[in-house]
Amino acid sequence: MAEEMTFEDGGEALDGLPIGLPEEARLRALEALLFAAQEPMSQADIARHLGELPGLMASLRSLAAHYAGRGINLVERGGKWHFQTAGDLAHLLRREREEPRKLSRAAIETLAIIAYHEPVSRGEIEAIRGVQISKGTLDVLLEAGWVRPAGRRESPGRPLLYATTAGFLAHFGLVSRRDLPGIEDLKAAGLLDPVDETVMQLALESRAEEE
Amino acid sequence: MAEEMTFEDGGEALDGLPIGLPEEARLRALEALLFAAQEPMSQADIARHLGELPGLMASLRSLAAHYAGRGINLVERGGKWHFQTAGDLAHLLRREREEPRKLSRAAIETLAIIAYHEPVSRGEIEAIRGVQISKGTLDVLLEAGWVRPAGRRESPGRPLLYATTAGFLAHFGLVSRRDLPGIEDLKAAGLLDPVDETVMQLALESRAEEE
Amino acid sequence: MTTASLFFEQAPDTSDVERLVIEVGGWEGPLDLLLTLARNQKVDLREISILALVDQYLNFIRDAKQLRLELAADYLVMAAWLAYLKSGLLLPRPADIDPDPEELAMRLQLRLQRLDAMREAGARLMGRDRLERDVFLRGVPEGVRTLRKTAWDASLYDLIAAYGHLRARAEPPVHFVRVRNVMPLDEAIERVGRLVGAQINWAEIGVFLPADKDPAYRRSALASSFVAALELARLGRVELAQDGAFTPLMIRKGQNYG
Repeated sequence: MAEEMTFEDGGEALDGLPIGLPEEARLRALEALLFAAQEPMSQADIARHLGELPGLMASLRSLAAHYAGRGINLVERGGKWHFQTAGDLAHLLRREREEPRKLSRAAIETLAIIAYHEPVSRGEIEAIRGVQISKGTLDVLLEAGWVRPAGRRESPGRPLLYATTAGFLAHFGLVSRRDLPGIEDLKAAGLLDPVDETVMQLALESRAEEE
Repeated sequence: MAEEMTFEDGGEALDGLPIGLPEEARLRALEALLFAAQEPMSQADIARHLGELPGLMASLRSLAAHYAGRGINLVERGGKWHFQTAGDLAHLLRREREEPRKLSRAAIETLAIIAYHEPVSRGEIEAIRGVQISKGTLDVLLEAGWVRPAGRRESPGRPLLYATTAGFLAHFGLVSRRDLPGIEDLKAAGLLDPVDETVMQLALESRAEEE
Repeated sequence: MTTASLFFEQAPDTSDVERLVIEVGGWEGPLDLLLTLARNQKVDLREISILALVDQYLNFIRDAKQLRLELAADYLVMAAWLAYLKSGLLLPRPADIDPDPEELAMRLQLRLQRLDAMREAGARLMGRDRLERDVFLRGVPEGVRTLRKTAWDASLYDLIAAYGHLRARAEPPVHFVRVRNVMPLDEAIERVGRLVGAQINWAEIGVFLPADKDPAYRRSALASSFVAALELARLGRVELAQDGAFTPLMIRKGQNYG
């Protein structure tokens, strides 16, 4: 807990002296703040309460290391930090909790496609799934706060694009999108390449006749 | 974290063997349970989740000891346990942020009139300024702690009077109101010269931008 | 939905497919059906036999028709496309046929792999420790708040300047015109006429200006002297010459003047 700290953002600490709070007091303050917070906090959020702290990242990591293996853990999700219970204790805690929303198969696949391909248009999602997305599917994901509109693609029709949110990372316990299971392998296998129009043709030919 | 534990409520642990979960796992579970709980938990509440645990009190005390001196503490109140942030860090959770703001021209003029003429009624202030004062103007001065109600004038309508405060003197670096420059001083300093309204406005604006 | 999960958990063989015909409504489109059939081959998706897959699909559709199930149009379109693909793959053909059926088969295979990858990714996501299902946030966080307090900013100067301004506004305004040190035109005409009167040769107009330290007065004298020179030239008392714009203005006594 009282480890030596390493200043990452050198400038402010050139003289080798910690600025502001001593490290132990700083960790206590961080701990209290993150414990009390209702929302995960970014480094900027933390600085708003504790002031600018050189080496804040190192302190956060030090605190996270202290809690590793305990019943509660300090985790980073999409650049924001929060405390949560350890995953392996789920069975002890679950009973009085209600299940989070149950997703349809279509919604799960759509969410996976957005997460692995983002930003991605509705047309591209449909091309991968080979079927049109029904009305409610994207709504459910938007409402859950896992998916957000992320601009438009500058191509004919300027289709709206979708991407995942920090809430998505937090919910599924991902530090960042790089953490998505198997994403590197899928990328290497070319399975996440932009959807090629000619590949889409298969679906489009059939769809065109329906419409 | 893996301290040796001492069983205080001997009975259940007479044989010297912990029953059920190993102690470390038990502390983790307790920690997670109390962290996620919606309200403080009694030993009976805890047992409903974790099963009957001999020596539970000792475990709770052990956990409380682990958190003593940290940013969060495990505390017992009326037989119920809960986590709370350390009392001495409460100020971090309710951070007051001072946002400097320039007083409006109406407010500074009103304040000047009160300072030079106190005690003075609202009607008199309006007569000097030649315009009505909005309610917000006096509120701002009252809230800033520079102006206080100072009784009523014994005249028709018994108007409320306003005067400046010690906070006013402190803020403006005055020992007393007599330190305010008099009319002759103002004249000598060129402050009573007829001022072109637009030039005045420009000057105020440029000062505001500088800051 | 139940159809799908049944399939995934049991990895059914072909006999299961027939049982499942009844629940065709549960498929998420023809590609989904194709993928399930492909998985029945129990080989890596990269190694499936497209021809066998096409047969499986076409059989499935035929069976469904026999059972008089309503099949959405896109299932039939896919069947037609697969039948075309099959004939392309089997029949001898010219080398330059476009699109190349082998290429089409490969694309179909890639699409199945992509969908399969995403389906699996979705399952893995759902199986993670999820917030408020497996891991929990603090039950009753105290919350952190930032109370914004306004620090009013005003200096003593602002205060007294405001008061001075108020008082000044209250007094009747009196305007003063400051006396400026200028050379009136009359004086300039008299002066230039007198000085040039003796001047036979060209001289720059500047030499007739008074030597005065006040730059404002020098500017005024220059302007007045220039106008005076024009007036005197009009009367024929002086002559003016200038080579070009902004070059020195030269002046001398009028040659035809007394």
